[in-house]
Amino acid sequence: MELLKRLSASGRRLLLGVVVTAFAVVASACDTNVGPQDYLSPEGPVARKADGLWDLTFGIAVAIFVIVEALLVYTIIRFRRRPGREAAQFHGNTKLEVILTLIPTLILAGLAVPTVKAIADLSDKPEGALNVTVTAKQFWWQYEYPDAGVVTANEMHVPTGQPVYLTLEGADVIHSFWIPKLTGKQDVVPGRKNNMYFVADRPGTYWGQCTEFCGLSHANMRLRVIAQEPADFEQWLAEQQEPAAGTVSGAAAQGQEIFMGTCVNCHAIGGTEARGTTGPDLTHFASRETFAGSMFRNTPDNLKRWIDNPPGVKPGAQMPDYGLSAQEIDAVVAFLQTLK
Amino acid sequence: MATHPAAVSPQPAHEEHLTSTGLDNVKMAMWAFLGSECLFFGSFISTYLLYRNRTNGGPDPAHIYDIPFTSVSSFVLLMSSLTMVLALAAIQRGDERGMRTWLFATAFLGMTFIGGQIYEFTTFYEEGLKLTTSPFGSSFFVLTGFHGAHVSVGILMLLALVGMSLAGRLSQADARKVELVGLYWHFVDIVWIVIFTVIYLVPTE
Amino acid sequence: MASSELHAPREEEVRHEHPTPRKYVWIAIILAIITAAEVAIYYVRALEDFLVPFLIAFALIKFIMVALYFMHLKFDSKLFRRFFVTGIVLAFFVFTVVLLTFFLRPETPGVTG
Amino acid sequence: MATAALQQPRRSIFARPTATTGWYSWVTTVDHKKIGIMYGVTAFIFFLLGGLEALAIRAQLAVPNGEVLTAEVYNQFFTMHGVTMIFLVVMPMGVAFFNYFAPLMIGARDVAFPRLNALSYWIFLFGGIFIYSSFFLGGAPDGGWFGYAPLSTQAGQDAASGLADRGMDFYAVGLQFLGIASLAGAVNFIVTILNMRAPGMTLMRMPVFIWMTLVVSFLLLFAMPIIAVALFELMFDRLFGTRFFAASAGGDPILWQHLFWLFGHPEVYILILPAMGIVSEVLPTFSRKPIFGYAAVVFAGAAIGFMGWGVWAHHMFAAGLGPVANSAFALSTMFIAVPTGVKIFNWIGTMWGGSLRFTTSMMFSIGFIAMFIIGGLSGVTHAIVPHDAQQTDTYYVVAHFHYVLFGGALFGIMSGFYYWWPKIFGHRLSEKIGKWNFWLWFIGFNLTFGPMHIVGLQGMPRRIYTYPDGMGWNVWNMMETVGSFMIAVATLIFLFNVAVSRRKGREEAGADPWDARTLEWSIPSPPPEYNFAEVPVVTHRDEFWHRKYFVGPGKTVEPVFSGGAVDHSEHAEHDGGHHIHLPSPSYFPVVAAFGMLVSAYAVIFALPAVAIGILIMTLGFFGWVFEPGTAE
Ligand code: HEA
Ligand code: HEA
Ligand code: HEC
Ligand code: CUA
Ligand SMILES: [Cu+2]
Repeated sequence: MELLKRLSASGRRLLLGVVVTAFAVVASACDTNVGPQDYLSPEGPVARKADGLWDLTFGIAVAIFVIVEALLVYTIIRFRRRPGREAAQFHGNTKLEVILTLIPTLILAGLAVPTVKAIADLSDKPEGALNVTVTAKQFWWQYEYPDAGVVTANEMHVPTGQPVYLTLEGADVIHSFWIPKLTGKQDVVPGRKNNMYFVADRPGTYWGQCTEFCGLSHANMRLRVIAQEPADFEQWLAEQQEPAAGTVSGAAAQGQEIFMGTCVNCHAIGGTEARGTTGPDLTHFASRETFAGSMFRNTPDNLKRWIDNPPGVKPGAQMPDYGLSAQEIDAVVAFLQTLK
Repeated sequence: MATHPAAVSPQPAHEEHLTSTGLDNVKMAMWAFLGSECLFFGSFISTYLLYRNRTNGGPDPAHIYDIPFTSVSSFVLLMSSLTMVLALAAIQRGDERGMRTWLFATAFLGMTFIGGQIYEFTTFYEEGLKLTTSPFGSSFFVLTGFHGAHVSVGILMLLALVGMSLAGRLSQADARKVELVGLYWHFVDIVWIVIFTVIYLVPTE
Repeated sequence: MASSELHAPREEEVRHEHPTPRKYVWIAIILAIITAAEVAIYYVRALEDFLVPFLIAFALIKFIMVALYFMHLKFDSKLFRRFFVTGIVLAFFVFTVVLLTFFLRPETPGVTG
Repeated sequence: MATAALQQPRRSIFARPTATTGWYSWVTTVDHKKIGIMYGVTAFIFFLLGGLEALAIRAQLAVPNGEVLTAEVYNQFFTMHGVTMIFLVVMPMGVAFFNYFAPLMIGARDVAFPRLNALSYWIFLFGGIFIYSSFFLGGAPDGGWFGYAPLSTQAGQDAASGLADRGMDFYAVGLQFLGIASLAGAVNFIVTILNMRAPGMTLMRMPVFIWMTLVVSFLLLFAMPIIAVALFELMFDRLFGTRFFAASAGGDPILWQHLFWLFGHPEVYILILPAMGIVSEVLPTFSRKPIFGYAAVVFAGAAIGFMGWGVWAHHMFAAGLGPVANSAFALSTMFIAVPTGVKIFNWIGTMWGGSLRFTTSMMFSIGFIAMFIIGGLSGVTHAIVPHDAQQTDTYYVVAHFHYVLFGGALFGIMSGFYYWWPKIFGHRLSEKIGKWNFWLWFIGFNLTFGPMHIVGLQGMPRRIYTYPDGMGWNVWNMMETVGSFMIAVATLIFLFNVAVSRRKGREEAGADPWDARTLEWSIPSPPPEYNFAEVPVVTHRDEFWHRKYFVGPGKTVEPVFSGGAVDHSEHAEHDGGHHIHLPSPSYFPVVAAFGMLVSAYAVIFALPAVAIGILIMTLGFFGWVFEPGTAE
């Protein structure tokens, strides 16, 4: 309190201005702090288009912010009460008011043009796209490559340079598909089909996650897009088209038996009688880096913990705990690891 | 602006005669409420319009509606507006008996309408259209059900008026009360005019 | 609500003569005829193409007649009419837009579209 | 009441209660001032609850992989935080101010329907208690404050679905409840403002705050029925198995979104306009100037109200409505910045050339302008659809709405507290403590919500109970948490101020401590029960100021020496309000509201028991209609 009192009146008001502007500066500087989901550093033309609009809008917003706040700060400093000064009694100034209405109108009209144009551009279906059907379920993603007959989960492989055209279908509740560096969000709505597309410029792993609140593990419904050179992508696709590796032996065989007894109800493994569709397709499970909504790295330990008690490690997970013994779990995991 | 009329009396004991607009408080409230109700029924009607073709394999509008039957009950409700307004005219003349008769007639027509609705609902249920059958079923029953609930509330108010009148508590000076109930009643009728046309008559594909 | 409207109160207070019961009955007869016409054209095959516009027009006429005469909007304060019309127009506007977003939705809504 | 006290009330079952002090008088009161205070106190208690939930949220998110809350509890907390702050704090706070000051500012003795007013309050209170009781009855709502179907309809059937069994039932029924209270209040205020004005108080002489109340009331009038329908459909889906939002049977979840936001966007203006009204009263008083461009401010308020009806789908840009719809809503959304800008500029114009006194109230109002600009501008950036597809459902949006809701609505409300406290309680709040309150609040606020812009742009989604390390979000989240606890301290300081100013200090305020401009300051503080011993006759906008001053030749302000200015203390003694007719207290509002509460529980737990609730309600209304007009 003493400190505040000692600050002169204008000093205090200045402080106000400083705090406020500081945030604008920090906000504009934040581009430099790039995280894996930072959408101010786009890696593809779709995200870049949005980003270009952002730069424009943000620039205008900062300009308006600085001008109006400066005017405010100037006003409160200049017209603070001082002995002998009387308030001027006026009721308005029509001309000024009209001008101050027109200026924002014009600015916004200016902003509207590129916005509408970008909306129109982005709504065209791209030529020569790779089709992928995305189905969102609590709390994981299924990707189907209809032209190749491949189904996988959580990690989407795409070729670089080629547009990827997604058809989004919801199964239970609304989810939203998002890969910040490649494209904005599109909701996945049960009973509807939505579409979106994106292009990845360079190979790499892009992070994303579900952004429509969908229940307990909404936070854990993450995803990865793995962009590969077209040749690598073709190779991956070809591998995925193969059925799962043939016969297994040892612990894995026991695991397979358990699997075919219980897990078949929900999971599919290509080339076997496992055709469940409730859970992710596990045909080439071992080739994935992450699992369960990209929540866990695909390591034996994580897998064991998962199978031991799915809802325990992932709240609300729609896969029950089957009460398998540690030995049985080891066996199942050994089996899963053969699914290259 | 000129001095306000209410300035004459410093103590507005019966403020309804001394309001700023000269309009009756309760009547203004009623009209505001009816404005609000437009959005209420608007929401249900548009829900219905969205869903009328979504039958989920159950009965569809074209086959389940019984137009002659509903036409008759619509007509009954329409005529209840006439009896309502005649009740008001009666009390404004000071004819309490006439008012009671017309009020009762209005309530009776209203009950006939509700009876028809109950019959309609039962028939639909028997024909396989239930609240849970399809979005069409849900939106149909809930829309017409809420309308029916409004009619029922109206009937209660009408009967209450009749009761008050019989107890000697509703004289010519209280005509306003009849007018208010009337406004509500006519509104409910108006809503049915829309429902009858848009829901029953306009064909679906 | 223009202020002038609200501030010419005394004139509003002057009760305009309400219609007579005779007039009410006439209106009811007209309403009944329109209703009959509505149902009739519903069954006339020849008019199929015009059915919807006709129905809407009829309903509108009925609606307006009840509001104007039975609810006395014709004789009552403009303010009341405004409350009511605002509600109707607003409802009509917003729900038309809502329904359009459903019925005019493109096959393949684009990335952000 | 005075009359009643003189005569021995005759006892009948419908006799009206007469107590004017003690708890009973609060339960049966129909005095708009008491009801206003009850609204304010109740809403503030809910603010503490909503704030505690926020603190828990912040504690959980302070560090990655936080372990303070489980996912279940987190989801309940953020949902209840949003529901509380919107429906149980900011809305009723607005109503509290309307209640207390609308009649005073238009020179009326009460609202048009005093008992309806009491009914609104009780329904609101019971509705709040009802929703909060869910914490003890199987879990609070946890589907987010906008309860998107089908997540919100899914519960009760599947434990793994992620929803507590009954939570969203409480949401659907509870909000319905609160909606009825709001609707009744809206009708009441519309009639009060249009019909109960003192002689000469034309519409264009009404204080801006009254205008904003009127606009808000109309918004409520037309918005509440829409959410009512949405909630009915949700409730029926959950309780009776209707198919409104069941995609598997052909229902469309997007319908819920339309209905919700058709209400929801007007709602956000319902939240902000009262604060804008408060600011429009505070600034002229402490600038010693009339408001700049009165007509424009009023018109802008009405324009915001109108335009607010054409923008709802900007909450659904990612839902897949199609490019045409998205473009149209982008445009309408952008242009709503124009009338809002008019207000901002006119407020600055009001201060321009003034002689500004930086009381705590004034500082909160200035803080409002400064912060609202930030929130408003981020709102406009949301309208850029292709980029909103990036922003939506991230903390960038959370930042936007806290800047407008906290930086806007709550700053305005705090300003109103400091401004009108002396009128309500007869003594000021300490200015010294007030400054601490303001600065801590201001800094804490920016520390909490400023970084949310950044973390949002870095891709942090909202409504996540946990996040992994290494996303670049850690620093900002820690800052936010620190900031939120600073706000908590500032809130405690406010409470301390209330306590201290009440006990000691007690700077007697007098009728007009701020040398203010509007009618409520022309009567004693706290105002007598009948408000105005003599109904004022209004000849000017800023009537009270014109009774005190006139603008002399050379544009100087001169005090009025005779006539106009009233000597307030005597004025009250003058006739002691003895033969002023006031509405008598009544217990039927609380009875009717209680009946509704019973039905609400019955709907969820024992459907047939609804009949009991309706019976109580009917008895309440029956008594309401038949009780005598006064206590005699
Ligand atoms: C008090 C409440 C309040 C207010 C006043 C506003 C005001 C505005 N809001 Fe906000 N909004 C919310 C509360 C509010 N909002 C909430 C709660 C949500 C989230 C709901 C949820 O998802 O949970 C939300 C979400 C939200 C979205 C959806 C974001 C998303 O989910 O993706 C959008 C999109 O367009 C939006 C836009 C706007 C705009 C354009 C304004 C405008 O009215 C702002 C206008 C003001 C200014 C622009 C500043 C002053 C003007 C000038 C200084 C003039 C010059 C300016 C220019 C030329 C630009 N808001
Ligand atoms: C007016 C509205 C309002 C207000 C004032 C606030 C205030 C605050 N909000 Fe609020 N918030 C919303 C409206 C509001 N919020 C809404 C609508 C949502 C969206 C919900 C949803 O997604 O569904 C939201 C969501 C939301 C989130 C996002 C949650 C998520 O998406 O996962 C966060 C996260 O930090 C947050 C934080 C805060 C904080 C720290 C405050 C602080 O400012 C709170 C400050 C108050 C206090 C700290 C209280 C002080 C209490 C004490 C001092 C204790 C004393 C106690 C006793 C004596 C009993 N809010
Ligand atoms: C009731 C259906 C069901 C049964 C039975 C079931 N699962 Fe699952 N499983 C799921 C669901 C649903 C998921 C996705 C959970 C999530 O990510 O939230 C899943 C995920 C998995 C995953 C991670 C897949 C990925 O790529 O993300 C593995 C591995 C797995 N299950 C193995 C098993 C094994 C082994 C068994 C048998 C012991 C089994 N499941 C039985 C439903 C089931
Ligand atoms: Cu799926 Cu959130
Ligand atoms: Cu909005």
